[in-house]
Amino acid sequence: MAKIVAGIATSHVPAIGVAMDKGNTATPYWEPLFRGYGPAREWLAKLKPDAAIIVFNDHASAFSLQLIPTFTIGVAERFPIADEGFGPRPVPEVRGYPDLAWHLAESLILDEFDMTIANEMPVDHGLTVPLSVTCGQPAQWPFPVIPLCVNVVQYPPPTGMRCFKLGRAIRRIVGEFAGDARVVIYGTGGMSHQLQGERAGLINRKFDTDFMDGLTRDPAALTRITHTEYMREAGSEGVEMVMWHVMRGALEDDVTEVYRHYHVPASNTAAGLIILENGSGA
Amino acid sequence: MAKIVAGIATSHVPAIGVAMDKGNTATPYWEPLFRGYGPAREWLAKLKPDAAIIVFNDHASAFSLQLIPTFTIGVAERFPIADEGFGPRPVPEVRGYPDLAWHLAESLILDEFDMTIANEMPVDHGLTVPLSVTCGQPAQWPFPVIPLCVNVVQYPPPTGMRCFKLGRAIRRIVGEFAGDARVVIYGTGGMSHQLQGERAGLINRKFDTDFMDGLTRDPAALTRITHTEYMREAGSEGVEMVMWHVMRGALEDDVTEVYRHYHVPASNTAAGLIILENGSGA
Amino acid sequence: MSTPPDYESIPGTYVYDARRGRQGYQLNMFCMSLNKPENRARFKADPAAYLDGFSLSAEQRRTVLERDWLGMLRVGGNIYYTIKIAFCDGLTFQDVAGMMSGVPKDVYAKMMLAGGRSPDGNRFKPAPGGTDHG
Amino acid sequence: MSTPPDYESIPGTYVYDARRGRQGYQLNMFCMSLNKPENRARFKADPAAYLDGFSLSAEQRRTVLERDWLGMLRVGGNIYYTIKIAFCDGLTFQDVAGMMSGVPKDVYAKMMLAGGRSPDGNRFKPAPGGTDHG
Ligand SMILES: [Fe+3]
Ligand SMILES: [Fe+3]
Repeated sequence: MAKIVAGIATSHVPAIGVAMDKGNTATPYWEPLFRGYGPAREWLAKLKPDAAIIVFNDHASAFSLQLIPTFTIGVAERFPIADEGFGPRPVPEVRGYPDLAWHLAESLILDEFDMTIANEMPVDHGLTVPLSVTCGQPAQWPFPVIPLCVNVVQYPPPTGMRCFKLGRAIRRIVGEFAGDARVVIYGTGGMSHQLQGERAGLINRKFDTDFMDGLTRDPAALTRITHTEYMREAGSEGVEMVMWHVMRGALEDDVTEVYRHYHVPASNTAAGLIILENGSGA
Repeated sequence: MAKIVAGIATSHVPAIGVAMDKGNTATPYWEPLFRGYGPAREWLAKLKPDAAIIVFNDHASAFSLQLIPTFTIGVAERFPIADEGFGPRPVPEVRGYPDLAWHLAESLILDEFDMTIANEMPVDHGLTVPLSVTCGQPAQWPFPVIPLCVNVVQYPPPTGMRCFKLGRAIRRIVGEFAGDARVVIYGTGGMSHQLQGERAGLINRKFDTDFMDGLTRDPAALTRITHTEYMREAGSEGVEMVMWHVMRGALEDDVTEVYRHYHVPASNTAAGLIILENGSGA
Repeated sequence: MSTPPDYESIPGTYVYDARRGRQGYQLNMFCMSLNKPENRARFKADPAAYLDGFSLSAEQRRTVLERDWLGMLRVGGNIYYTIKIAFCDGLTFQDVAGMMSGVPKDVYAKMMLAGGRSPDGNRFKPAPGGTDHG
Repeated sequence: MSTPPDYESIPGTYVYDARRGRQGYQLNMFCMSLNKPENRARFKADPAAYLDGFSLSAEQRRTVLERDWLGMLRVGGNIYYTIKIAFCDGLTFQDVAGMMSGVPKDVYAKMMLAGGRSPDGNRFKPAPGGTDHG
């Protein structure tokens, strides 16, 4: 049976992708951030997962306001890199995993998750920056990806609780999939950031730290954070953190934090990364 | 407070719309069907609802396989008539009801329904035929409409139980809406029909009759019908009947059947219509 | 994923599930393009040239050009999509249903007027694994 | 619907909710069109003519032509959309954030390097109805 073996959560700041694409990762501004990504890359290279589920949000790239799905699962063979307004990122196309993606789509719908199924979907920095951060700059991404896109652009996004329940269902459904694929799940977005308005630039280190602490110890408590609390405490775009709950829900109740990195600033954002493995550790 | 005052379920066979648009409703083939629609029109004209929620499915008109949402709610000011492949039906454009539609969209998502929000959506016979059947051929439709589109084209559609729960949530959320709008809800599609394959033309009068009986008496039992049972017993396209559960869920537990009409055939389909009012009757 | 879905036991029925969704995507997206009148005109004027704009398999292409309605379903066609080809030909759902079930138009029409195809004897494939208790 | 949503108490923040979704639809769909390089070229070449292709209000049009980033939010702009105008100008998210918060670029950059804007004092609007307990 297939299995979700670990989870990663990471911010997906577009400027991080630009820094990599332009070769600026060693500048004084970026070096401290990228230094912290090294251990995550080593961990992932050692884990060698067979596939990844990447929970992310689209930023007016694949979806416009014409049609705003809450949860979209990509079932295609490949996902092209989106042009978000300044040309597509120079990174490899993303290979899909239709067998598992369709299995998830079908089972989730029968399990009362009202998924949107995407047979075509360009993917933007929300998905590609986490790949870059954790895989570097290979000629091909090392594993196929199932994109799971969450609306956070039009209020309201799904609640943290709903996202957590989606993760729980994903855990079970992946476990029912024939074969022995070892799957890693990414939660992306966050941490605290506000891109808009007079309050732009808000960063709440304490909120972010408590959130990362809680993710291991008491994820159920975290699911009770309301949208207004995210926006008030962690900035209007900090609400992207709901996507981390999908990742956490897909892991076992007991997890071990194996790595954490937190750096301010990445452009307007507090960049966080955390790695969780199933089980309460050695 | 606004309120859902009654529910109608009706088949939405495209040929019924064509018969009306071409003025063929008095032919020997069509007369028995349309005779039965008369009392429904009179009932609705007397009810004079302020608005309608119409649960329907799109038939490769607004949505292609590129992106397949399970539940879509239309929040636009107006919905144009779709060209389904033979020109748009010559019926009035459908006026929307953005205030209530947005209220529903927002509350449903916070209530853990993973809605897709549509700011633009042409509507096809799935929505317009039920309007024609119940309103005739006015120059303008008599009330604004909230289109609620359910995927039944790509397997799997949402389960009957999920649809019933959606109806329950709609009932509560409409009741929280300021103002005193009296809303009617339509479930559309069905009854037994199979449009495809060597088994095309399947009609199961007993299944349809039992389904209509159960809708009043024991809707919870009906929600346990599986997709395979619908397809086996009522034809592959008979699975459209899941949409009737949304209507039933939006009514009170006790309802009275005030009218029923059933006729075979309308093209390949058993055409059914049922009207339910809240309360156990006089 | 390993055991066939239970709806596979229904005879003469092509459920548009994941497998067919993957197989038929291009074919159905071609059909979707026929929602636009200018595309219908181009398809009618030169079907083969119009189909060149889509990546159909040879067999998908054949079924479209030969109007093999049942064949289309077998290569991933979805009836809500393939019917748009029939609309181009001036055919109705009932015309196509008759052709798919392999009987003349008037025979099919009579069956419908007599109450439609009975579910009795049509619930399960006759093969091992299913018996009709209808 | 009758009581204002609780997030209205957050200062300097324009939550893209139903109200703004209705107000800003055309403005944001114009921004969406800038995902295509040919549209970016047309917009850069003649902004006013390009905007004629969209039904913006006079005030929405003004905010775009004058690059009034904060003004755009007040007439229904969504930052994920309006930033595409900034990309056309060669600006970054941080450039625009500085302009929206009304400080010079280097002042904003220094604030971010020093750990960002503190939530303390920035949780609630000072007006009646909210006090900052941060
Ligand atoms: Fe983001
Ligand atoms: Fe239908």
